[in-house]
Amino acid sequence: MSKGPERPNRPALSLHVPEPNARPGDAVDFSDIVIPQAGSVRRPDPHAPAAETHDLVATLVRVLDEDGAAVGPWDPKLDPDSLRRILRDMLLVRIYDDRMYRAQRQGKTSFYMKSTGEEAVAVAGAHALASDDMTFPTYRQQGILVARDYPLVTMMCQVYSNRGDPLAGRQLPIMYSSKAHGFFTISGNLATQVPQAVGWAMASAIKGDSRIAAAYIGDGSTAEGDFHAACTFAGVYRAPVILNVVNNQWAISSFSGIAGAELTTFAARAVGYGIAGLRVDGNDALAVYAATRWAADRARANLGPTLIEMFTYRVEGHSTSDDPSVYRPQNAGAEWPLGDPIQRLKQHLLRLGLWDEERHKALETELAETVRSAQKEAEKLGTLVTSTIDFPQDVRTMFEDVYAEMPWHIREQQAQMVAELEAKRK
Amino acid sequence: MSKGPERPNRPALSLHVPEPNARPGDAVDFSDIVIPQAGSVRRPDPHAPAAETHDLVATLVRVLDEDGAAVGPWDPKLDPDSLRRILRDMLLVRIYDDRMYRAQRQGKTSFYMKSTGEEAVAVAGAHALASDDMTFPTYRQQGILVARDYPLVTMMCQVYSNRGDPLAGRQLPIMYSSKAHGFFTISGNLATQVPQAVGWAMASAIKGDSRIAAAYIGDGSTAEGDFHAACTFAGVYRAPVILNVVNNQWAISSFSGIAGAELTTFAARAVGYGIAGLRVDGNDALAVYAATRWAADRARANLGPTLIEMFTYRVEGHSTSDDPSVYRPQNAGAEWPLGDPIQRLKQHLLRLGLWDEERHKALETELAETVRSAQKEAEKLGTLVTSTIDFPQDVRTMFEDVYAEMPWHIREQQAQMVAELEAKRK
Amino acid sequence: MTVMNMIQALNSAHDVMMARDSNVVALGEDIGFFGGVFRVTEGLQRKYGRTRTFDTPISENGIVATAIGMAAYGLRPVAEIQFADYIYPAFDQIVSEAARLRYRTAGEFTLPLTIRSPYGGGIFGGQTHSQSPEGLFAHVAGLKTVIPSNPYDAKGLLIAAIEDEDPVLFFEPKRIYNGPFDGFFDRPVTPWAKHPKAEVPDGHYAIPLGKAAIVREGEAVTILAYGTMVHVALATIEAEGVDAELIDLRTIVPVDIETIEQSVKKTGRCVIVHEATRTAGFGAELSALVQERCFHHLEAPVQRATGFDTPYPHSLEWAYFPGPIRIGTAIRKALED
Amino acid sequence: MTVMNMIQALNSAHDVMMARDSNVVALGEDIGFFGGVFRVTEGLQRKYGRTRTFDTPISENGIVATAIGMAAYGLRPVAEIQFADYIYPAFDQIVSEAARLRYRTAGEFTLPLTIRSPYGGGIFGGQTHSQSPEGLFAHVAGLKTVIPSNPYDAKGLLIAAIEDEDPVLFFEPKRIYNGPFDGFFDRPVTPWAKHPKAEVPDGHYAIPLGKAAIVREGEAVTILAYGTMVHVALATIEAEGVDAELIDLRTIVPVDIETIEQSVKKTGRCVIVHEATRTAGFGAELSALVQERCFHHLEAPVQRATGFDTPYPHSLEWAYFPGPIRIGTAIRKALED
Ligand SMILES: Cc1ncc(C[n+]2csc(CCOP(=O)(O)OP(=O)(O)O)c2C)c(N)n1
Ligand SMILES: Cc1ncc(C[n+]2csc(CCOP(=O)(O)OP(=O)(O)O)c2C)c(N)n1
Ligand SMILES: [Mg+2]
Ligand SMILES: [Mg+2]
Repeated sequence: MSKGPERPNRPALSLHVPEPNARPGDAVDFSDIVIPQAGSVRRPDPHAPAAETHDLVATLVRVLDEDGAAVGPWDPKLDPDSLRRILRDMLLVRIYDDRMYRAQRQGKTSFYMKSTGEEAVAVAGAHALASDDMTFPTYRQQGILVARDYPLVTMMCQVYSNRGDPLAGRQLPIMYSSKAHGFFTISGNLATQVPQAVGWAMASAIKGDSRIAAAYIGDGSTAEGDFHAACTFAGVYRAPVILNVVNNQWAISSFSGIAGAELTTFAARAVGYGIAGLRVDGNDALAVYAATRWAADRARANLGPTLIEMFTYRVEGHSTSDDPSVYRPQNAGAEWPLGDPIQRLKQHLLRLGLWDEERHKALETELAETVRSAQKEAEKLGTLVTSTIDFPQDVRTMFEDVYAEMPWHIREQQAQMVAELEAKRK
Repeated sequence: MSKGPERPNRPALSLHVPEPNARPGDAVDFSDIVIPQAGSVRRPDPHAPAAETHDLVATLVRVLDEDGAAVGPWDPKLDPDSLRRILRDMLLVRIYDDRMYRAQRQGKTSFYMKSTGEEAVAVAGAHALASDDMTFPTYRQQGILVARDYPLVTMMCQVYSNRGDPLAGRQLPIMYSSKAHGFFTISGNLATQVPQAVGWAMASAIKGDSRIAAAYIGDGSTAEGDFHAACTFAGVYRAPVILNVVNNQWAISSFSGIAGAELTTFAARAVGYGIAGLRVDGNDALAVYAATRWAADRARANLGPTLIEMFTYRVEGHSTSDDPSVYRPQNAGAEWPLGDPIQRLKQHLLRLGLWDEERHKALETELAETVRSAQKEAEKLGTLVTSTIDFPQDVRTMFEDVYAEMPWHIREQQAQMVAELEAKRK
Repeated sequence: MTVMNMIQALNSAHDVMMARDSNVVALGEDIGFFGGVFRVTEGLQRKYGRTRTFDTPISENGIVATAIGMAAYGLRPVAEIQFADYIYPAFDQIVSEAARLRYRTAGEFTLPLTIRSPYGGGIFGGQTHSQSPEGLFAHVAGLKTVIPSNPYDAKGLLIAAIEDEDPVLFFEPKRIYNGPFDGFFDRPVTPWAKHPKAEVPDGHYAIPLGKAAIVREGEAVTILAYGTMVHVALATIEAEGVDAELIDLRTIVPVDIETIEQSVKKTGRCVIVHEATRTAGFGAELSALVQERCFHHLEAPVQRATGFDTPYPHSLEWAYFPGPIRIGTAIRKALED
Repeated sequence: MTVMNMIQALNSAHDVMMARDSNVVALGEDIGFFGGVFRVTEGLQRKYGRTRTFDTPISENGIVATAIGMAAYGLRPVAEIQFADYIYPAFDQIVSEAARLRYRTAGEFTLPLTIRSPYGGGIFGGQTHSQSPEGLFAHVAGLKTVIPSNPYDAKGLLIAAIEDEDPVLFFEPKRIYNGPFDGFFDRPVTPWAKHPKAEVPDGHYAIPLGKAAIVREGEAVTILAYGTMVHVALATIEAEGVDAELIDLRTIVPVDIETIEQSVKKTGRCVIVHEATRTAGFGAELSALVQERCFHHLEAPVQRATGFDTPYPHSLEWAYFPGPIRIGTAIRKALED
């Protein structure tokens, strides 16, 4: 191998490996985060050519200002009930997350993932869609289920893999699925759902249906080939789909620079594919709502996909298996300059006189109670069993749904399993 | 499934499927091709931030004007010998292609692919690189081998899969490989070489080497996940690599609209990844040279990758297995408005008085003779045998190079094959 | 009844299903206006419109992923992968998604998805136009894998695959698209016209998945094959003059174990033939199944006649291809002792 | 000598090789500063710098593709795929590129590339953190596949893999990273400390690829296993009180046929154990090989004790896992008649 030195006229190359600006022990440093004034970003006509959105990929659509006022062209002007509903759903998600996180720590299940700080992305986004639009979420959009009134007890049963789990205990906790609620089955394989969402949207268009699709993907996962396929197909066929990149700036221990954030925004990918793109303050429920509605209107008008970067921050660990304090400063989440989505919407409601501290306290207590009683209900149906053979599910169910009809070899294996269990029971 | 009609308030969606503006029987229509004046596009400093190139992705870097004059900031100002060498190499590639195409038609091999009309991309690009820079080509960059003086006879032996084939007859014709000539083994699987080129470039940077890599990919192949991986990794690690998208506007029977060209240029992908991007008249050898050199200088300065769209046209069929007249107008190639790369460089040389028709004729005759005699040489070593067992290679070689050392099971199979052959010979 | 080659039969299967069910759509590289590099989808776009038969970007991953989304919506997509050698970029979507969707949702989402792809050698396509990847998919629970060997089966099996509620991989032996190939590459090729199985009904009919066909009854040895190899095996049987029973598996997962077991228990000997590389190929599973279930009937070791554990070399195609000599040798071994 | 668990042993293998050879680099998701989700690469970035151990974007395809480019340049990359369940996006680069590069260039380009990945169940990771895909790679000519079962072997085999001139898939049984697991999930887990194979030399040593280890000698039946299953099989042998010979394959391709043949010819009986789904798994190849080569010595059908042909269900993990009962049943069957 020839080295630089051998060619004095050609300098030696060196590899650049991105590194975050703060590691454990360092002070948190968000000084590089550029935050435009709320209300300062123009709102193009949803029917405008994609190119007219391309200056928006380098800024941030924001509605709620520092004082909680809704300002500028993106203000969705929601009615009081809608505002309170979104606040309530976000609060419920957070309380639910805390509860289930604790349940995992108590050994009631194997795994859990919170969406703390990212509640607005799922909740406000879901409320901006029609209830029958199809969502293709990641494991951090449990807020969609809450916004669509999916039963808490059933969510918990899934987390516990118990007798009430509609997925028969087959999926890892938080990998919910509900066709009835327009919530596509969550995959353990990152990014796969995004081109599937595009295909679903293409099918809706092929059939002359009016439902659109909304896909979600994390910043880190945008590196997968699936994301590229999704953007390519969505653009080529003008699929009625919203591609949400939830940029919470971390992928387990890797900061978003490893996914390309040192170079440009994730919203900028839209420019590369020639599709509409928006970059949104993901902790601003009203901005999330407005951008989602904008993209939905565009899709319904047959003008194709919109890529929306929801700029937010992963306040807690990646999952119950993760301890962020070993790779980033302790209190990073608390210092995130764009604040907390729940606090910000609450402040807005307070400012409008549509809310007060008492009602907030009361709501918190009520929701905590709702979650607590749901948990009781769910636990009546069992929690995850890991060290006995008193399985929550009948072992025979393990062999069902591999195919519509059970083929001979799986039937033989089912019989074998039943025999094993009898042997074990003796 | 709910259909549009059931929701009068929501319009029925419909799917957009791109379709070229002319099919067989229609008149060729290139009216939508926007061609900026040669010399009209500015040339940023190769050390400038990537963003300063992003207006260039929507135009065309052109040097040779309609009269064959080299104009504007991108003129590489090549000396007469270099100009004549590039002309000669392009001419040789074309004559070689014609010859090998005919050889396939004569049944001397199974398959062939021409690069007619695209010779400048490979030839001028190769001359703009250092001879030891590593190229990761597709099957349409045979011009790189010619530019790097790879023996014609050896190329032909590969096409014939004969005894002189350095690849032991294992690869489909035109899938050349030569480490010594910085020509990475061509893969039958599209796009795979592009992220490999990025990895090679990363390795060069890791080792403090000074060699850079240049990858090539077709317009259609940019849809593969490999292309996304290449752009992502190249950007993140600022790999010293040039990513050439050779947009000849067709992918077998699919026009570039199926790859996304209705929406934006392929060069625009650079904007999405935040890397440098250029869009170049691929039939203008001087523009190709200048853009390649610009990107090479940038890479050598550790400023990372450049994505270059080489805008050209596939004048002939995809391969010997293809008949373009069934999916596009007959004479499409001849009418391509950006002309023929050989004619254009010839015109430039004539204009400068560095060339004349006699010398051109003489060169054509000389190169035709070179190719003819090379073919004689090559055919002495055999042509592809398809219907006898007089294989060009010793069958035992079939089992070599699967691993560095032959494991027991392959050795057993080798013995079995030898026995089979003896049986067959009787 | 019309005499069809395999391409025409497969085209007819699409046509019949697209006419019967507006949810059937076809997608893939070059399959629209052009009708596919092997012309299997010729005329469908003209007949059913551009939104039901269309070209895709060159992304096998995107083809399968979007087809999964379409199937989850309620369509019955038929996706073409231009060559089986190019199915690997879609491998994750097939094995992690398509294969598991019904299971992980306890039946809430299902995938009536067919993935068609030409496979196998014999056309001097070199390493990347000749592969037989069926064994890889056989290992993945949730997938069915079908491989026809003649026009009649091709149409009936493809219709069954499209009507199936689960994802089906449908591999088409490209070497016999235009005529049966008996493995004697030095002899002239015969067209399908001369073959009884080229008589294909014009309308709808389905051949159930999971059912093998006994191509030739015999007492001396059982030969298990599928795709192109059915014809090569038959020619070898005749050349060797052995009273072999030849079984065309047609579906490899789920495999028709009854037919296999009955035959081997009758003959006491078994030869397995496939073109794919030998190690951990589907022939290994067949060998394991046969010896597990017929052990006490076996009079000789189950033999495998397969492709070698190397890539498919361009110039040595016929040395790689498991032709009459390799199969004949295996048969003779199976008949020894 | 130091007592190490498998994670420490694997980390030590990296350390030794990176110190010896500046061409050895490690890449993968979260492997840099963090040291990997299972901490196998902990401390390497600090010690060898960010350009020799670094995080990658979440693209398994990109990880393997760039590693191939690095290896073609002359480096010896060690790529981590965070879970074997996530190796499929890289499948094309592995089987179409890495496996064939030497062959298609007649040795001009070679790939000293190691792809490491934790595999297997036993940690309640559900369908997508529990898979055993080794059988898929065993079918692809040009790849070697290695699976260690203890710290000593893990280090020696990983060093051999990194030093190997060809691409090696190195699957690490994640269930036994921290301690051997005998399959009795209702008993307390034991740490590696108590296990003789936890005594690991601190320096360089290599265990040749393609060589199995006889874990326990016996006369009654031969048991073939690898990875976690070696420990489960051993515990079962003890529980059943049979005089079984237990062979830890360690490398599945190329497999150590001599050791297998010798043993089965001695015992006349054979049981194959793996966690992967049964159909067309590597057990099928082993079964086929054994009956092809030891047919006249076999006194009973070769048995397979494996995972079932379903995805790995979260809550029924222990029903899926091939534990002592399933293996015991197979052993008893093999000892019948
Ligand atoms: C294909 C695949 N590769 C790797 C993983 C392991 N993994 C699970 S989550 C995760 C990080 C994802 O980060 P991001 O996309 O930013 O989503 P976030 O967790 O931040 O919401 C990784 C690498 C996986 N689940 N699937
Ligand atoms: C992964 C893969 N998919 C499909 C093919 C079949 N195929 C060979 S060339 C080709 C078209 C490529 O078009 P483009 O990338 O524009 O390159 P061009 O032929 O125009 O130079 C296709 C689809 C392949 N070789 N590899
Ligand atoms: Mg993230
Ligand atoms: Mg092209």
